[in-house]
Amino acid sequence: MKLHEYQAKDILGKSGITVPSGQLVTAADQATKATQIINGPPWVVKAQIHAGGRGKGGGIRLVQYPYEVVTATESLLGNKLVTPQTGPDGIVVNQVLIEEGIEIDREYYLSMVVDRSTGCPTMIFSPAGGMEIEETAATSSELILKEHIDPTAGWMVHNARNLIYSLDPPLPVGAIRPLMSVMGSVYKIFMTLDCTLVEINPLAVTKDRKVYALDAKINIDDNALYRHKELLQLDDTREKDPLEQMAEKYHLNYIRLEGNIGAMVNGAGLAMATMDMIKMAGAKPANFLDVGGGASEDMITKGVEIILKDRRVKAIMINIFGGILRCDVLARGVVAAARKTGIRVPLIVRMEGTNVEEGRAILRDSELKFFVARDLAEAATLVAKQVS
Amino acid sequence: MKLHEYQAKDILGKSGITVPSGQLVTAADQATKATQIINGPPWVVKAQIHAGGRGKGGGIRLVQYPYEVVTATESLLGNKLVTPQTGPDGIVVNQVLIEEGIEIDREYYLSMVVDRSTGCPTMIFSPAGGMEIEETAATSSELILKEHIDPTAGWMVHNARNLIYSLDPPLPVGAIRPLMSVMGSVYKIFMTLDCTLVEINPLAVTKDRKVYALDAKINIDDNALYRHKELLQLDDTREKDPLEQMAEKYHLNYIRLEGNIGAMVNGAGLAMATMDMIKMAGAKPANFLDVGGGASEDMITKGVEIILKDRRVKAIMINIFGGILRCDVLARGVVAAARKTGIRVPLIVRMEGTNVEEGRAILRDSELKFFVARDLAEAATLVAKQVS
Amino acid sequence: MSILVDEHTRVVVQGITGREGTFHTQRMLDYGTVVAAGVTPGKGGNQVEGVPVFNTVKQAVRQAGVNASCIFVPPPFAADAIIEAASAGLDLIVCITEGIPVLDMVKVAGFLRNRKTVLIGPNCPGIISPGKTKVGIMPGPIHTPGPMAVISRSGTLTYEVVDQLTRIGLGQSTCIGIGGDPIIGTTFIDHLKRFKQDTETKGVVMIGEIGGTAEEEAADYIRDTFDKPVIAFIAGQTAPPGRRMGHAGAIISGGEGMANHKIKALQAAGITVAMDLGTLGKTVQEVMEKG
Amino acid sequence: MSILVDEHTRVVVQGITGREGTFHTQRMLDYGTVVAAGVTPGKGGNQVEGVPVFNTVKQAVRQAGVNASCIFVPPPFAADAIIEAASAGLDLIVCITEGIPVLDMVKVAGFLRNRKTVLIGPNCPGIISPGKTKVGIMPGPIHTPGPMAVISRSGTLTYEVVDQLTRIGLGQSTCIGIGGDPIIGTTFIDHLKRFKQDTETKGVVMIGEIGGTAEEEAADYIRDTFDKPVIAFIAGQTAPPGRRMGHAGAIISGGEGMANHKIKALQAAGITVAMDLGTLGKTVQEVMEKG
Repeated sequence: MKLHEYQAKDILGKSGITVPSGQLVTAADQATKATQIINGPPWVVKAQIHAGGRGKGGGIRLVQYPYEVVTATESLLGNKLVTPQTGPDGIVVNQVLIEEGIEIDREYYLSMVVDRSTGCPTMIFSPAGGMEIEETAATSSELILKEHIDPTAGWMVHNARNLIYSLDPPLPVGAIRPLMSVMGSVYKIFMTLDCTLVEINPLAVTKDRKVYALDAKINIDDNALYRHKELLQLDDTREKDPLEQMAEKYHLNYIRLEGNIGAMVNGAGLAMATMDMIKMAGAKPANFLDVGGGASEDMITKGVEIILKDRRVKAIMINIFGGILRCDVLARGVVAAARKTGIRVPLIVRMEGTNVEEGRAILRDSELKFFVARDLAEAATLVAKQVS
Repeated sequence: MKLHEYQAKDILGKSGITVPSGQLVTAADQATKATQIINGPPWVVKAQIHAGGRGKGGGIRLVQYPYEVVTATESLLGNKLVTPQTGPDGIVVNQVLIEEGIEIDREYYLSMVVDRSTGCPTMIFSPAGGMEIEETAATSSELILKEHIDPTAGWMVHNARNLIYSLDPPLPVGAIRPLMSVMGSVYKIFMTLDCTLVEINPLAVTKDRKVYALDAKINIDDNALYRHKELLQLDDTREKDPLEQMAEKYHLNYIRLEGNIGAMVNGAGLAMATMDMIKMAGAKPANFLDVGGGASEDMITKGVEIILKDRRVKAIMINIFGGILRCDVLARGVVAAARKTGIRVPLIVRMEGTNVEEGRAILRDSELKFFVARDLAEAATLVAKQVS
Repeated sequence: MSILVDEHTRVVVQGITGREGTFHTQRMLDYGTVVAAGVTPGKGGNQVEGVPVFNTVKQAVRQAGVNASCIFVPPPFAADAIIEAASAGLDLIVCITEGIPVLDMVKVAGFLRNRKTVLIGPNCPGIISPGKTKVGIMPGPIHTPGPMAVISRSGTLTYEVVDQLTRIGLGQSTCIGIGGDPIIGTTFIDHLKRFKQDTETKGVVMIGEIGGTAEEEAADYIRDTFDKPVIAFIAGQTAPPGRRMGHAGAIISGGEGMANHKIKALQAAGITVAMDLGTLGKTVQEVMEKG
Repeated sequence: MSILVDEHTRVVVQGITGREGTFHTQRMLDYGTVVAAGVTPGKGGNQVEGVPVFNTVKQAVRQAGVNASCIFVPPPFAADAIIEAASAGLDLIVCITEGIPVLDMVKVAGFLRNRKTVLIGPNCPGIISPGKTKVGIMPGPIHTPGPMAVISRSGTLTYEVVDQLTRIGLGQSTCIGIGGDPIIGTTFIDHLKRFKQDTETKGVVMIGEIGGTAEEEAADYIRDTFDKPVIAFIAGQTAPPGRRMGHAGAIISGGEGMANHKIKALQAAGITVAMDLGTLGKTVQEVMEKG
């Protein structure tokens, strides 16, 4: 789950990290009032969408006059913002954050993630503030400082010192203590809220050695949301694909893609490999759909329905290697979907494993039209043929 | 630092552990009002002193009528209570806790300490509730269940299960969840408040499967008090020896004993060994006093003064093996004490190590009367001679 | 020979009274696995498929002499189950559970570091030494004893590969699903080291996918020290960046974890990478025949 | 030979700019110890007694090649300093600091378990191999090289004993103050195992005190496996129960930790226990002469 900048800043602020004072507005007529409450000029007007790269897409405006705050807000709200991360369609801006402008002396980058190789929460710190960290990694990786936090010890002050005293040129002395405190808070937020990412970029140091979080990202581990009920209300689903939302409701792993071959597979690895095969056969997958190991007949039915709701889909490939998921359950689910909504496109079925004979019999005995592929290679070829 | 029962129960209660409702009274006329607020009969009237074994000393009274609550309170307040742990002089009772009586179905023992051998916080659980754990250890150690908590993992639910499912006869099913929760809270209190002991004894299970902490002890690690300023106000110093309190103020490790030979030593081990030598020479140490490694001249002076405030002291033995503490600093401190208050008893000095010559010279050049011992053996003999 | 498990493996199933626990206990027993105990707190004294149930792993160790665990408990309790099993001194833990919070696994990984207990998974199908024992949920019948080791981040994709191997007559020494989560108990390299020592194993099939850098690290290890043929397959060449493809660990993020990058690293290390899953079995056969 | 330290030991002093840190850095340098670096956060770039000061232990390792640390930082920061030193990969950490909260040491001990770093202390005088190096605060001149190992929970009491040994001509291989706290990095047994392997060491003087059961455990170990003469001394025969005698670890509690019990256990293991500190040196001499 991704939080918006304003939500992330709210969490940082409550943990004692200094953030610019700001106001969230959802209608342009709230903007004038915001300029009266918030220190300025200058003001910063920031589109609240989940995608990054907002600056490059015109989603962040630095303005000097109250009327500019209003016009900037107006031009953002309700319109689509296209950034390097939104895709060409862009995302509709529903909320705008108006903030006081902070005079920056130096900018840094600070984030916390779990490092997969070491299995440790890892703080990343860089003097290349304001830049995307991937960019810094690609162009000047020596500017990226990492500190692995041993989970058996937790955060300790020397972790902060290892990062701060590696800076060259050094951090202004007056900023050392505030930054240490920010780092400790970031760790605490990360661990307490089950984050997968806490990112402050830029982290600004002012002339008077205050340390500000000027932009912030927080992502939460979906698997841990059950113990953070208070965070659920922060989920802004308006940017999500409606089919993906529907799939989520039925506990199906569905991701919508650009192609025209629907795919239903059990197992994430096999699902990815099936997508790859469709591509190699000359077609394009319309979706990733892993129905998982424990799928019920009903989930299979729902899966077929969701695939078909995507009007671009011209054929469906079902690839099941029965393990926990039995082939007969799959077959029954597909037949039920056909009865319920009809299946308007060719269906290519490839099944192996547990109860495969029963599964094939159920399909055979149904009024369903489908192709049975002997193996994966044939399945892919059959699919490509349907759409060529 | 030791907490009183009522203070410990307050902490347990705030952590979600069920404790009997109760009221602290410091004057007998508050007792009647207490009986009106607190469920009863029966009531339990409990003397609040730091020593254990109160039951055996008559410090805990179970009564049936309000007037008995008052008379029990009256008979305790302001009087000395002698228990197996107070010593023959007893301790004055300044506070009494009046509680609702709970009908007990089963009694258990639950505590948490740091196990020195493994270095792990360790939960101790026993079906022998209400008995001193040392007694159980001596008579039926098989009834003592221990669970070491790996500090790198912290408390986990299976720690509770390992204890609870080792009980034979088993815990009543309905009490399992509440007890698990109590155990988790005890661990949390122990770690959060830097305890050296959290003890609930007895931990009672009622017929309706509620779990009550009927008595509670909490000791706090003195070395960690700097990070628990909120606990400092709970320190009831009225039971402490006044000389020990004075020594504490000057950061001197002083413990008052029963003998008549004052001792001043640097280093705890050497101080204990010096006490042992005094005893072997046929005398008795009046105190333990370790002036420590970093003692200043002023601390030495204060140390001599405190030793002399104990009127039983008939001779003083100073045993210094100069390391960090230089012999000349020691000597100057002793001389200053002599000038300030006079030294009315024979002084035996044994010095070795850093700056020993300067130290001896300072003593020699002072108007102080003292004996210099060539070695430890001679020092002990000299001391014993002074008091025989 | 085989690695980590064999006919002496005595399994405790944690979460044995749950739906999946019971189902797969039956399947393991069918396969010949010695399931000597089950654990479900509060259900001690019962039996599941004839297997005695205990309240704690400690009791299962003491009374049933188990040395390996297979964990089916739900995600919120899985970290506790793993640490309980490790604390009880088990040699091997296979955690099937999918959906464990990442920070729970961070804690588990920290706890297990420098301990003797080997954790496979979580979010994995387990481990099987065909003809000897299986500790996990993979379909037994598709496996057959033989010279190929299989290490995989995936479940069904592995079954697919094993099935192809068996059909063309290439049996397996040991097949391990290391799990699809970002933090897992053991990686490709951990098991490659074991297979290096295993005289029965003549070659390794390594099945990776997008996300992380485990395949790249394995490529380095293989180039530098591994002396048996390795055939690799990487799933997710068409996966878009920034999206979690089913497995919590299958995500391209921060420019890291792309299939192409992994394939290049493996090829640069001299490893044959099968590009077509449909003919992977044949590719393995060709490489093994070359020797 | 000697254990743990010798002329190749390169020491970093953590807290070098503090009063005690500076004082003992000078003393160690005087003794011939290679103090190659100091650490005080924020003071990097300075020098103390000619020793370069760094901001972090990592920098000291990288730039001064240190392999051991001597810690003088105040109690609230000591656990951080120990874990910093261990994380930086040092082989040996000597922590002088007294008054560290017990739960801080619980955390440190948990962190160090199964790691290669050896921690001596806290609340200890350190370690010395006479004539080679000292890492700690003991007065150097009372020591002389020779066959006796000394392991002690105490500080000045150890100096007293060493002084007696030196005066009667019994030099020391290595003397270690393991510390007076309830939770310490290494115990009697840890070092006995090392002294067992050390050919220079012909006998061991073990100085215990009330509190805990470390002496009893050592007695068992010595009886079962240690093959050199051991002479023990236990301080605190007159100590009252329930009182902390200076050292945080010197307390008789719960019927555990009494001097008599320790003495009996040691004697039962065939160990000579000196009852009189004044003549301990002589007792050692007699035992060593008997061989």
